[in-house]
Amino acid sequence: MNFDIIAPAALCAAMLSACATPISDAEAERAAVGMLKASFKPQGQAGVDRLNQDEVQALCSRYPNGLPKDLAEKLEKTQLATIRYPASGKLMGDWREGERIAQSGVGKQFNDDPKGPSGGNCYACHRLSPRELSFGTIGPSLYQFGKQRGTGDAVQRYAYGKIYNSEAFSACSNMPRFGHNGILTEEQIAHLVALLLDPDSPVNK
Amino acid sequence: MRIDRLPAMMLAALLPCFVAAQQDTQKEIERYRQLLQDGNPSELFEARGAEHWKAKRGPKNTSLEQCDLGLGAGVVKGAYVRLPRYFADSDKVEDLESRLVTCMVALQGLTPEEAKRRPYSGPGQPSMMADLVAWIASESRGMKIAPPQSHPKERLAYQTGEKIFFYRAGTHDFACATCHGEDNKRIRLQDLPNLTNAGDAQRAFGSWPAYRVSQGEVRSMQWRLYDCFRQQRFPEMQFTSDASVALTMFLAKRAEGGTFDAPAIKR
Amino acid sequence: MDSKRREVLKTGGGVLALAAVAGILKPGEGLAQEWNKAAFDTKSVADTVKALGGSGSTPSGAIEITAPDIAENGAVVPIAVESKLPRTQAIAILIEKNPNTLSAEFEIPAGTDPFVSTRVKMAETSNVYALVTADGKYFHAVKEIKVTIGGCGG
Amino acid sequence: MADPMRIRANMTGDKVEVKVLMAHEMETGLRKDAKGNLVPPHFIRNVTVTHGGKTVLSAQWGTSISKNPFMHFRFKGGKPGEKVTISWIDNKGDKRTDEATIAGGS
Repeated sequence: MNFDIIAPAALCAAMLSACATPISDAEAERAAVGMLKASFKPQGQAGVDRLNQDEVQALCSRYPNGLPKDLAEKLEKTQLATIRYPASGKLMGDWREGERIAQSGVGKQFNDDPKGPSGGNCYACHRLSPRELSFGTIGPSLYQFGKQRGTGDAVQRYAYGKIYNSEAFSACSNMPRFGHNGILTEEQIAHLVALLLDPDSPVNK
Repeated sequence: MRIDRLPAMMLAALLPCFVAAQQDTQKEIERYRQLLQDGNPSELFEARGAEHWKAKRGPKNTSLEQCDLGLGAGVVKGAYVRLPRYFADSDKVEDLESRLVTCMVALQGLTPEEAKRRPYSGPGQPSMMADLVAWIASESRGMKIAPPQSHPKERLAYQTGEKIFFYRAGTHDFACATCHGEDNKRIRLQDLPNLTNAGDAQRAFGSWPAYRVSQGEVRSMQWRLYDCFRQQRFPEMQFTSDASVALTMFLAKRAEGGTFDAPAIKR
Repeated sequence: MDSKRREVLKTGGGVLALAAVAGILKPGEGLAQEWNKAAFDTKSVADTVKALGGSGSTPSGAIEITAPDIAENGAVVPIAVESKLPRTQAIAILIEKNPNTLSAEFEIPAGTDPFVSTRVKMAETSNVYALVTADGKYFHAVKEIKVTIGGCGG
Repeated sequence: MADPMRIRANMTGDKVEVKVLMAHEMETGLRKDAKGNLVPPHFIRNVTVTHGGKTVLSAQWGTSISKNPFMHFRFKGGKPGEKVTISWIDNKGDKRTDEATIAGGS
């Protein structure tokens, strides 16, 4: 992806005469933000405030090829501190519920019912149960995730934490921060942990 | 008749050898796509679009036949692959849809709101805009994608479009690049073009507008961006907005040199 | 019944052509309007066969269904049926798990290939039957087509 | 009124290969609109193809034929320059007839 950033410059070299980049990178960033805010309108549950970036979003947008190591470590540390485990201490729910959540892609879109529960849409990016042929590959396969790792406390806490805030473990991950950003409830995340870890879950068959 | 279910059960039993199964799935999806190529209902939309172009409309009771899509008044052939571009009369970079709005206002006397009234079609509700886009795009079939970059505003559009492509926001932290920044990825069973890679960008940009069989409608690039942003959990992208045109410029430029082969037929 | 109906249609077609030449008819008028409501209301393969006039049907290797094993979208599933049975008179497409089983029936007059290709909607993964009437008897082939969930999920 | 069909009729060997696209919603009666109301069924029920006054294919369709239907078949006895006429009528009585000239073969 380095190529992308270089491309306009390479183009300039090739077209010496008429090709000065109109504005600097920082100016382009400001122009893009201004343009975005003028180009969208509130709809349903999605206000234009959704275009405001938090620290993670701003940093990850600025470094599309990956954060420098020091920034990445710092970001992971601050995000790790955001993870809230359930007061009940129960990290594993029902894998059947988890499967339903993993299949559902609704929630938080401007045309979605804001009162209805959101899905996790896990199958969009991950292989889970082998019964589902239609799975994506943006994320790694999670087939036999629990079979390989067991159901120990540490594994449960990792799985819960990763779903709650993926940025805590991998800066600028493509995976949404389901707990941190209020997409899924504590209970829903626990159901997904069960889908991943429960020996009876089809994921581990 | 029950015997016929056996192969399916055997397939299920074999699934743990999932590499083979996955390849079979991909192969069959590819076959599905091949079988659809025979007849593209986009033709029905294109035929309507060609009529709309010639139809007198608006307070000035004028057709769009004198609309300048960038290659001179009334030139449709090859116009799509040279858009977006800068237009002196509007002093803006415009894609096909925004240019059509400009022409409907200038030539036909419509208000911008009237011109943008139904940008996308729905069941039983055809869209004149979508039909026009389908037809005009079809008049560039087989040509090379070549958006101009000579005017400073065209280069600015590219530069800001690139920033928008990588802009992460919303409840899910998604940017365009989340799904379209790496090679050989897919969402569910749909291949995701890496739009930063020339080959993928050429194939992707070169296949829109497209007849979506899942919706039974021809969808334009504006619609493609609108619906991507919806699924990114962004607010609603306004039709022909500056951000949409800048992003289209970025994508068109990434696809430069590719052969335009649209309207295509897709899931 | 089949041959009688074809006779009617033949005559109808002839009349239509003549009338069109004479400029009497507006487009579409005079079109055969017989539609087998009972057959299209059926909810099972067995009932559809009965409603189409058969008492049952026999599996046949001489019927070929060309369709993908997996459909990327259920709204449009391409299906072609070719019969190598002598005196094929009709080809019907049945989708077992759709709300209504019968999707289409094509009458094949002599001189027309016993082949037809179209696109159907499938509500879910299902067996698809090609039911062929040949020499007054009923035969079928079957193929399972899986319908997948696609796209970004919303 | 319904939009025209797109018909291709080409000689392949001694047969005429016909491919047709029809503009039609093919509503099942099971779909809900934006307000949650069921949209009534609206679908093509009969299709008739004639050549030289003779019916070369007739079809009855239900609601599960895809939106903007496509159909492909072959018949013997046609020659380049002759006409193929296709008509459809739907459950509301809307109808459409179009014709195409048979093109020389491949």
